[in-house]
Amino acid sequence: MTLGKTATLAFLVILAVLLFSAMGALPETTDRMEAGGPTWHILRSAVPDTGAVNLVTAVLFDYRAFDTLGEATVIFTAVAGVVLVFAREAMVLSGKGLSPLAKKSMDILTPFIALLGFYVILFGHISPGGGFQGGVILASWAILVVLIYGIRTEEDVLTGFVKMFLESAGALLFVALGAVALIGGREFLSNLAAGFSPGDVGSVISAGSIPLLNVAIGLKVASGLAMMFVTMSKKDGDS
Amino acid sequence: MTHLPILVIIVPLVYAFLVPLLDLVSSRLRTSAAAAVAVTHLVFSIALFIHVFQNGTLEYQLGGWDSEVGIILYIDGLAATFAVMIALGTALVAWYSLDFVREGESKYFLLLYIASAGLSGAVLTGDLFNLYVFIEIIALSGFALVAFRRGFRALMAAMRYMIFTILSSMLILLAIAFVYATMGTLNLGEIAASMHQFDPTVLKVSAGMFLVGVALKLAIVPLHGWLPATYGESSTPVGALLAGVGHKVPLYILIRFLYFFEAAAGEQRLATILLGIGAVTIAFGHFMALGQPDIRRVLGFSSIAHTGYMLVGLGIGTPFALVAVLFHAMNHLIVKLSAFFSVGMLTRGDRERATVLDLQGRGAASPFAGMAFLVSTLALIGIPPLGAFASKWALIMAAIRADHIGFALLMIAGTVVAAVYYGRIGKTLYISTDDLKPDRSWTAEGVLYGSAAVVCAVAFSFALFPAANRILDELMVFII
Amino acid sequence: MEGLTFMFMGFEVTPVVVDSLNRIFLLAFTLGGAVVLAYGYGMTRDIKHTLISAAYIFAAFGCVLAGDFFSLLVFWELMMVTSLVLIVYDGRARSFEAGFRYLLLHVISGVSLLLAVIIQYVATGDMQLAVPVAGALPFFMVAAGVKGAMIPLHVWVVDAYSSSMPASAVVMSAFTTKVGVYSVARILTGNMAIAYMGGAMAIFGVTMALAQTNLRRLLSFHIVSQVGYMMAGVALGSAAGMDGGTLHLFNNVMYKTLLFMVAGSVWFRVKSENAKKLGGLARSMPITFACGLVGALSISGMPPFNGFVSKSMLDAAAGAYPVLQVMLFAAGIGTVMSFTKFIYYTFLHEPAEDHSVREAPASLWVPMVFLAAVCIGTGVSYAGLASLLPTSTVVTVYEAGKILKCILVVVGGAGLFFLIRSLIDAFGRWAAIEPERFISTAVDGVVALSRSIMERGREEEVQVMVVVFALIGAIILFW
Amino acid sequence: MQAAYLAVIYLFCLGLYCVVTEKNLIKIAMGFVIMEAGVLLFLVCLASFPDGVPPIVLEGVTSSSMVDPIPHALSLTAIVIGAGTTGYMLSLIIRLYRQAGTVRIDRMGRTEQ
Repeated sequence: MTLGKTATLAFLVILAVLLFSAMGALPETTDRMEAGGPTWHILRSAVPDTGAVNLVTAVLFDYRAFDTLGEATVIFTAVAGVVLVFAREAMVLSGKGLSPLAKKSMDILTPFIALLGFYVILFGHISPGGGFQGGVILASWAILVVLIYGIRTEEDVLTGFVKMFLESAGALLFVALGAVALIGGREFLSNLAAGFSPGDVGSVISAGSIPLLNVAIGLKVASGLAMMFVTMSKKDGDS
Repeated sequence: MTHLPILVIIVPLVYAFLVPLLDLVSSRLRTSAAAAVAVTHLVFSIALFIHVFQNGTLEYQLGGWDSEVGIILYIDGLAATFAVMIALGTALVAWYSLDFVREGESKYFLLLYIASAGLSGAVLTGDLFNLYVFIEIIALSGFALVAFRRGFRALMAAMRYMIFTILSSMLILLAIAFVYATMGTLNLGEIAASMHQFDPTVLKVSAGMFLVGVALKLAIVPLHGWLPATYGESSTPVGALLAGVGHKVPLYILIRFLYFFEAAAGEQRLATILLGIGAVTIAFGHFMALGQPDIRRVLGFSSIAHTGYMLVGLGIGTPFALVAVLFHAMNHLIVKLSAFFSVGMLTRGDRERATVLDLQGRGAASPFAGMAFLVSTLALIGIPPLGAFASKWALIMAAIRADHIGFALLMIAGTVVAAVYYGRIGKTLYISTDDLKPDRSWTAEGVLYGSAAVVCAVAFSFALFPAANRILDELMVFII
Repeated sequence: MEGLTFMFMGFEVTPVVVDSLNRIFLLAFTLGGAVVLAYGYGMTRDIKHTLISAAYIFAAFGCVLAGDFFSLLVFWELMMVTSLVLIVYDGRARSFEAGFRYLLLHVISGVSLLLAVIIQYVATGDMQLAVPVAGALPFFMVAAGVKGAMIPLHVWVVDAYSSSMPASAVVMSAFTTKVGVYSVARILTGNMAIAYMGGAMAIFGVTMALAQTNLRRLLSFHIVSQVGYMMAGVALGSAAGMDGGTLHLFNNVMYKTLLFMVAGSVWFRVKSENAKKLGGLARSMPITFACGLVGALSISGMPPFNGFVSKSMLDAAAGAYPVLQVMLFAAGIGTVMSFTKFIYYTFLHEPAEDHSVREAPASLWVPMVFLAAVCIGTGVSYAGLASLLPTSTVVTVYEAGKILKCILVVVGGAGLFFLIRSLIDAFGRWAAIEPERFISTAVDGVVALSRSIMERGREEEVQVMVVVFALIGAIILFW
Repeated sequence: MQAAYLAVIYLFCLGLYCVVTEKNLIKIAMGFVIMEAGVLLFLVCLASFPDGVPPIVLEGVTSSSMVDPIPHALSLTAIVIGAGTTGYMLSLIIRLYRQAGTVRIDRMGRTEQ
């Protein structure tokens, strides 16, 4: 153990003590929630405000939808960055994939994974789940396909237009849904106020634009994570 | 008119999202759209500035939710000023890049405009967590841009930049969590209004983490470790973007959160802290710039030193000092851009490394780029009639008015050291070497957009001098 | 003060003011400027060089015309930049080395003036050219000291004027130091420390000049010496001192420019400036020789040349300060000795090498002859010029005692030179150090130190570890 | 709740220690992920209280018994941001590894010279 490590450790102990004392001095969660502020408001009037039963989804896709747009941007940027870093590298041409047994199992699993993914995305506003979670499930499906069938499959599928669609479609859909409100003279990303139908609260078709935004984010997250994985499994073309 | 704030953010963002689509159509369309978007972004920012200037502070409620539940964009004088600076800087960088980017490098503009949207968003937002999201957008596009096109060393630099920046983001996120745990809200205005709710321990710990997070991004000594490699190894327009424009956002955050640090430390002690680290930063930045072999690294360390000037200005704390800091930030933005651009032209469109010795005699071979570089360095030293002279003047005046003669001396001593290292570079650039004939294969003048951007930046740095008085006066009314 | 006034940066700026003090400067600069531009173009045939020279002269005019501190500062910096371009114009490594040191010293001068002006402004609330407040005084002294070549800030004079191309040296010799004198006359007058500094400069300059063999180094040290005379005069603050100092400045611009032109013409034909290698040029370059002789006699204070008039006035002004008077007198003898050396080695001495050269071309000798005529004319009839001096005192200098004293000094000085020639040569070998090299060495040392720290600081883990320490540090700072 | 805070601090400091002292880039990336996990756990702790129920409006659930939905939303956003950043970082590491033949940053520095 070097001097630097020892010193770091000592300082981290001090930091831990400081953090702990600060955390001990925080107000109780219930006190904070009762004191008013956004939480108080959301817990009481989110359903009439947004039409979403799942309040986390209401916050993510309505009250704080702008954060969500930002984070779709982060995924978009990360994909672009990864593609850029691997720009000079070529696909592996010899990826043969796993055994036929695994491929067969995958064939059977595919509809179930996809179904689960789409369910989690589409029911995000009335039950636990949403665009992120469902998107990740769909991405895991894509990754499984690449692992089991070999990367060559993906290369066959990922032609120019599909690639572009996967990169941009989700984010563009999100912005477009937000911009609908601008046409009606409302603020960007307005939901019910911009004329989206609240529908029948608690059913699948409800909560205005929230399910659509969920789809956009699901598309973005699924394609983004899958793209990153595929791109990273490319191999150095030079050697 | 009412949607201006969101348009400033959304316009470059939508362009970035559209780049893959435009790429399928034609690269020419992509490039001309890039120019159009840069101009639109700038026009919207200026319109927003004028609107705020005439009608006062503006709030934009995203999704129609007011500041109590939703995210708002909050644009006061400070934010509008920074928004214009950022739009202007990114527009110049985009302009310079139009013929820097080659065929098939569409990702460059994509990342540049995401950075542009992130930078604008970070200064316009009125929500703490939204600010974090934009900081991450800036950071991620920055990593990708640093690694753009250049080789192994650039990847190393991007890696190092990444380690420091993610550390800073983590600290800021933890501090934000503390703020939310105390306040129950993320709206900046409401946080500022109810600072008394903070338990002193929580306040000090979270302010400490927040300050270190911002200091990492500002590259304040001793947290500057990422900066020289990042500026030195990245492509020229990327270096310009990071040094000139990217540098302004953490500065904005620091100014915006001064009240927060003041509540944590007390007015007197905060001034001492800022003055102390400012002085160390000035001295260290100028001293280290002396020994750098690479011009872009020299410019990077000079950025550190200029950050020190701004910190000292904030530490002095008078309204005039704050205005001087803002004015200096404007000048620094323009001058850094023109300096980086001209270095890019001296290295023949970024094809070569920019060590001083590699560029021996290059000033005479590319007279245009050489002149632009000399003017930029004169501005960095602070020679009239360049805008940076006026802002240096204002900063020193602020120091002397507040009886901080020591800091005034430090600033002018820094100027002398800057003259030494820029003088050494200028000497090497222009010293006549027999084997160097004027270069006709790639003359700086051959690059149309790049040189136009340099001319524009240099013209700005001249124009800021006669406008200095007006700007200082207006800012005084506008911001304070 | 009257002049063009407008508001800038929140205060009144008056860039153009003409009053009793600066009119003699303006006259000297106009005459000198016209002549050096003609000569410089004649020598280089390079319009770019002439334009930069013109910009430089414009900046010098700006400094002298400035009606407030801010304009003074702006033109001060502008003059620094333009003269720097003139120094490095030929692109040789040697010029760049000299230019770099020039930049360093003059940036110090510029920022000192900046700081001084701001302190003055904050203390008094306006930008009027006035006696500095106590806090600003040292910075004004440094600023004027660099421009005015006070010891030990004089190194740039010798360095820059002997290293740059001759045409640039001719252009610059007339202006930069004179602006330093002007700033002393305008704001630091009545300061005895500067007056004695002037006396010291006068002696030091001639002593060092005596040791030089390079013509332009010799002449450059004489600039230090002559500026010392002027400083002594204007810093005394009395009417006689002010008049004597400014008149000496006018005369000096004439004959010192003339002498630089002579050296430049010699270089133009022979391509050498080493006094030991020249010689015998009186025969082949008679006009240049005649002009050189006029210049030498003027600077030595021989009646009826113009140097005699101003030196006599300065001598009278220093009458109340015997130490200063003796200093100036001693410097006078040294001047004669070193110019005997200049004329003797260049024109009269048996040539060490064979120089079969022609007379300098007309574009060079016409300006020289013109200046020589001015030197004699203003020496014989100085009354008109004296009426332009700050206090317009017309003193009689053509008195038998004064004339005799000056002639004795000239003859005695010349005799003394031949008497102790071998001693001077020995001194020359000993004093051949070039102090400007120390500046370069010091700068290189600091740069090397910075570089070594940079190379040690490459370890990533140390840099990241700092974050943790800074974190604790920041929290503790807030506590 | 205090125990959960201890876990937060442990994760955060462990990650920070890892980032600061490790020279293996993969481990540095892991350090960041651990740090982030700490912060996310903190956010979730801030939302919850004893006997809180998920913030989904159903029959028979009062609003006062629901946990705070905002930190959940924040942590979801932070997770995705973290995923993007980590993904990019790993891709950089892969590139560096292919060029330098090592993932240790101190040895790469030597290749750089």
